[in-house]
Amino acid sequence: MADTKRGRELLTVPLLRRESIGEQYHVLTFDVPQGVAARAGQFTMLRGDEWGDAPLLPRPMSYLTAGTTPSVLIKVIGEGTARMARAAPGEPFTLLGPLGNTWQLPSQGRRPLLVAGGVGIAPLLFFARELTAAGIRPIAIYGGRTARDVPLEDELVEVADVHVTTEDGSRGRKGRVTDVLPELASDETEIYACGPDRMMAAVAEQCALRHLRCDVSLETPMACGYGVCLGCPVPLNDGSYLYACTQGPCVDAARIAWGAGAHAPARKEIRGTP
Amino acid sequence: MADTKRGRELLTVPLLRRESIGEQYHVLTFDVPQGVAARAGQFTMLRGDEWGDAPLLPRPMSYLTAGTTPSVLIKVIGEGTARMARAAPGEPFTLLGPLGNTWQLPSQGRRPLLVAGGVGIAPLLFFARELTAAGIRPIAIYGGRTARDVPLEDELVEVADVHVTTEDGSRGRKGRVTDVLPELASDETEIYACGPDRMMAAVAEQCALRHLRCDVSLETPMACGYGVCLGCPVPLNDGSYLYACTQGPCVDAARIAWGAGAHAPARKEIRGTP
Amino acid sequence: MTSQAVRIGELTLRNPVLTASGCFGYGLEYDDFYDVATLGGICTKGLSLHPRLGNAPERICETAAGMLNAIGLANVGVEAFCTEKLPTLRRRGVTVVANIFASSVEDFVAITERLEREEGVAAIELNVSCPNVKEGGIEFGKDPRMSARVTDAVRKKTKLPLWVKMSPEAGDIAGVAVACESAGADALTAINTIRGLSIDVGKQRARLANATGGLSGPALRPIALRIVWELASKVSIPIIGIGGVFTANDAIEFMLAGATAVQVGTANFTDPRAARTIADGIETYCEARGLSAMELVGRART
Amino acid sequence: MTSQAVRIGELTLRNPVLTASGCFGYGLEYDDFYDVATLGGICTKGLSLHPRLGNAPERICETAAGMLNAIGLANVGVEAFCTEKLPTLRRRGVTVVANIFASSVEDFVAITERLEREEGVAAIELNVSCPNVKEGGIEFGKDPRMSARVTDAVRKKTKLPLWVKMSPEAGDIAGVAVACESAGADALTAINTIRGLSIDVGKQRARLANATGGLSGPALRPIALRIVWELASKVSIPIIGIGGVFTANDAIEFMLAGATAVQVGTANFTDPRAARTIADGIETYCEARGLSAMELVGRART
Ligand SMILES: Cc1cc2nc3c(=O)[nH]c(=O)nc-3n(C[C@H](O)[C@H](O)[C@H](O)COP(=O)(O)OP(=O)(O)OC[C@H]3O[C@@H](n4cnc5c(N)ncnc54)[C@H](O)[C@@H]3O)c2cc1C
Ligand SMILES: Cc1cc2nc3c(=O)[nH]c(=O)nc-3n(C[C@H](O)[C@H](O)[C@H](O)COP(=O)(O)OP(=O)(O)OC[C@H]3O[C@@H](n4cnc5c(N)ncnc54)[C@H](O)[C@@H]3O)c2cc1C
Ligand SMILES: Cc1cc2nc3c(=O)[nH]c(=O)nc-3n(C[C@H](O)[C@H](O)[C@H](O)COP(=O)(O)O)c2cc1C
Ligand SMILES: Cc1cc2nc3c(=O)[nH]c(=O)nc-3n(C[C@H](O)[C@H](O)[C@H](O)COP(=O)(O)O)c2cc1C
Ligand code: FES
Ligand code: FES
Repeated sequence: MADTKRGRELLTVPLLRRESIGEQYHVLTFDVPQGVAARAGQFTMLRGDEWGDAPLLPRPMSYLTAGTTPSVLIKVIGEGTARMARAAPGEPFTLLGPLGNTWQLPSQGRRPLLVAGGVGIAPLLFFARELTAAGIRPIAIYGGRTARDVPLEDELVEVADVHVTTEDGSRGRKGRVTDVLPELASDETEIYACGPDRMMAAVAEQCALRHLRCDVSLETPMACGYGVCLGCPVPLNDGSYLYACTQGPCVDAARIAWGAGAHAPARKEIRGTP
Repeated sequence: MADTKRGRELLTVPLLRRESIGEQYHVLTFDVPQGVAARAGQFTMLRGDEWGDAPLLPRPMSYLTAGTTPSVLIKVIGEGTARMARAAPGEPFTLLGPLGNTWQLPSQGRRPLLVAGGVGIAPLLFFARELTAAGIRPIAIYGGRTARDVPLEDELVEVADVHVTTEDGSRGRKGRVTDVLPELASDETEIYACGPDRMMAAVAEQCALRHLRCDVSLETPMACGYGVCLGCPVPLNDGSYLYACTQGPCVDAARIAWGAGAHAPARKEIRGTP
Repeated sequence: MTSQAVRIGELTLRNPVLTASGCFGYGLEYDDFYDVATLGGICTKGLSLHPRLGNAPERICETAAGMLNAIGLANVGVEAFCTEKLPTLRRRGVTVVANIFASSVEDFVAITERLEREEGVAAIELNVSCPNVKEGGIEFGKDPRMSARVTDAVRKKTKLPLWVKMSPEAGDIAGVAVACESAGADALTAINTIRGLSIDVGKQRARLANATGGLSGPALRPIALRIVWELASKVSIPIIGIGGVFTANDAIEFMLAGATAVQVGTANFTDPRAARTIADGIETYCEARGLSAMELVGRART
Repeated sequence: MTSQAVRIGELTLRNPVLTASGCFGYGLEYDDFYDVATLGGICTKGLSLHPRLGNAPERICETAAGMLNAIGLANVGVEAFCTEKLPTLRRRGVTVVANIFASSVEDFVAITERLEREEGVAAIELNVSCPNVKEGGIEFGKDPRMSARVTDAVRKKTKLPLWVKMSPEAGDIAGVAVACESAGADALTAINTIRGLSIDVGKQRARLANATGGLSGPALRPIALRIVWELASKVSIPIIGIGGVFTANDAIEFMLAGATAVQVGTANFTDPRAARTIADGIETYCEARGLSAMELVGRART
């Protein structure tokens, strides 16, 4: 996938606004006069300048929009995202980016079919906007546990033909994205998925069976986000690893050893201080 | 000095308001419906609930006022006070207090002479208000480096006959509190001092020479503030220590071994983990 | 209602939460906060044969997610503890673990004999992180042989449960642990502080009068957890985890790693109620999973 | 304009700031941020005789003011480093310190011999925090004898400045340091990470696939400072301080404690420009006091 390492910048900028979507989801928009040349699929390492010594590491977040008011959609998980969810306009953040690769454009004549789970919508909504602008309106399956877990659905509808699923049926069709996928996936489509690992694995499996190309955007823990810590390996079928921050996060699902992921039985190599 | 250990409480309450007095000084007022029964000289261990793992320890702060809207006056020194200086109304803080002893009332017929340096004004302004309420209007010498370093002077003037000194002469008389003290100190006065260690030592020395009683409020690093860590020793003339958090912070200056204070040549006792 | 009681050898504790030595005074400062008798137990400030004044200030300073202390083992001495502190604790039904230290085997024994004469001491915890003056100041706790000798000597003098507190600075902690186990220790507490240093770049000198001091707090937790994890596979006696336990989840981490109980130290400084809150949190965690406290022990090891 | 140059034995560095091994890749990822040649130097990711894939995920997790890593020493191998990475670094005039590790003395020597054939290696840093497979897996760095043997063997094969990286887990770090000094080390770097553990209480298992991992970051700083402080009185060769250096003041603390230079590791993850910013900050501090960088060394000790 197009490697766009060039032009990474480290910017300390004020939070412009924070829009809450329920308690768990927030859109953070930053003020970057010179602009950020990010494209769909890429991410930023985001950290609050007022965090002090803890939380220590920046948090990887996909760009929801780029330009002079880049934004991210965050879901509250732990301490880092909790602080983002409390941030007030004017609070300084440092953004390192754009990092990682971008979604690869669909092959000639293939229609993109986006499959998003919860906060996985961020890089796919950005992608849908790029595609629509390029005259390719994608199909999208957007799933969550409840109606509360499908933020930005309205924005997605503007740029894609959307099918929503919720596990409790409180919104859209009752069920999972993988219940709808078979009806929409065809040889005329190429699949792009982002969401919980289990969802992406299931989508990848369905696509493999039907020999459909499927790209996924991976979430692995990251310390640096730009290729120096080697903390973000993704096990591949050939027994090697790719590094999600520089060789991803967008990866052809067929290359990934889905089982071997997080907590495969550790290969204990030389122990002691790595 | 009156020990008022009883009735210490651990309260988690929202910041009601923060008034900035220049960049360095801020008055933080909290909302405590049930009230805090603190008296002048006592302090609270104050910590922001949103601080996380760092800064770790609560910060000792003298009460400026008590009751249902207790307040403190903070001077920005490092990370902890910097966070207090950024705090927004509604932000939760935990206050442990009231801690420590109170100023001892002057002996019959003696007029209290308060000597404050910079942020040392807090426990003394509180005391001046108590005294005036009790019909004893104190004299006060209030010094700072510049006009910016004598916050709350106006409030002090309401409850004391105030003599201001600044080292650069930008406010009141040019010089130090100890330049004025000799003119005001007499056998009819009892001295109460709070400010930088060096100032208190100088005041204590002047008082000792004239055999005047002088109480000081000490600033020592504290971990617990309530007597269990033994981190706050004050070297006394008899070679022993008193613990500032429980046996202080208000102490008869004559008992203190001023030289031996912070960083007296360490008595290396059993080394290793203390 | 799952059981929160845990067994440390012969001794059964109400729940797995104790307070750590030096971070809880003598357990008498908490009337305003909660009933200390509801804890699994408390470890006293380290007791020596004779009272000690401790080091000159500064004795403490803060570091990243931690603090350094060089208190210098200030304490009232074992005699004053027995006559002035213990009676109250006994009356209140507090489970008291007497933490003791000395710089000679003889003194360890002498302190033990004094405690033996008292009712209401639930266990003795040996702080062996002190240099042995007789042997040129080599730290007892860094050397398996010397740790075993202290343990053995004290063991011979008391039937009380005997806990030995591990120094994380030993090169061969497992060796020390095994040596103490064979010498008759009923449990190991891990860990004591690791010595650190902090310098004031303005004043260009060490912040502490003693220069170095023991590091405690959350910063220490991962190291303490790793040591508990390693010791749990080396000894069969119970391990009590210490090091940066600030929340119930921190305590649960230690238990899942192999600790039968935990001690709460520095957290008492940021919140006098910490130990009580942590005990409640562990119970809630157990309730939600239908597990007893004992069933948490070592659960992450398999 | 006070001088920022520092001397590490024969080697003179532009300024006292290097980047730490494993936290800076091979120094080729920074074009977007600054000119790496302006640093005192860079330490490469640990190089082994043959390429290594490293451990399975998760390899990293965050802890209080720190992080754990069990990368498993993934690296391209010394051959690929010499042919694919070093030429670019050489062309750019970067001061390159090759950090190497092995599990046998023979391999340490073989890697050294390969590096000897190249131009543009300023020094070799021995990471002895690995078990010696030949001797039943006892860590080289924990044992004075074995550390000395590796140092001596490598010393005989190269005229390049030789740095030995101290393991904080050695029981007798001073002993290891002195042994390495007499075996011909030109400098000591202190410290490597201390192994820690973190457990996910939801999943009830260790966060890292390898269970334990090395603790780095601000949490480690006080311990690293204390070790530098202690070693400075034990050896006469220069010491390079490492451990939680995030700001210029952190670096200055190490120098005041006795370090002649510092290495910046984890800080590169929160800020790719960290090392550059720290170097500037030290200069500002020196300017304000009219001191050269060398004059900071050990200044807090007197
Ligand atoms: C390329 C990429 C893009 C991402 N895009 C988004 C996004 O657009 N919106 C969003 O809400 N989240 C996104 N995530 C996940 C997000 O990074 C984590 O939810 C976040 O780091 C959690 O931090 P925390 O402190 O709240 O949680 P904690 O659990 O307290 O974090 C502890 C440590 O684990 C790491 N961590 C925890 N969960 C994850 C995770 N799922 N992925 C990676 N690291 C994790 C944290 O970074 C931190 O270092 C993305 C992750 C990656 C790798
Ligand atoms: C009884 C008492 C009453 C006090 N009352 C006030 C007050 O009313 N207003 C006010 O502004 N300050 C007061 N102080 C001083 C105040 O506690 C410190 O300025 C504050 O702790 C600095 O914290 P920091 O994180 O900003 O500084 P840092 O230097 O980052 O703090 C690092 C560590 O050192 C400790 N420390 C640093 N300076 C002092 C100091 N002067 N005294 C005690 N501990 C210190 C901190 O508590 C912290 O643990 C009082 C201190 C004591 C002991
Ligand atoms: C101020 C202070 C004093 C201490 N005094 C003792 C002591 O007297 N005896 C002892 O065995 N441990 C002592 N310790 C170590 C603690 O008991 C505990 O092992 C260590 O602090 C780690 O736990 P924590 O991170 O929860 O504080 C002390 C710790 C602190 C912070
Ligand atoms: C992700 C990571 C990888 C590391 N890899 C190595 C290595 O290959 N060789 C080595 O000697 N040290 C390695 N280290 C240790 C660092 O060089 C340094 O000694 C340690 O992290 C402490 O410094 P810091 O707190 O500034 O990170 C690594 C550290 C980290 C965080
Ligand atoms: S996150 Fe550091 S290499 Fe990928
Ligand atoms: S601050 Fe803990 S005893 Fe005084």
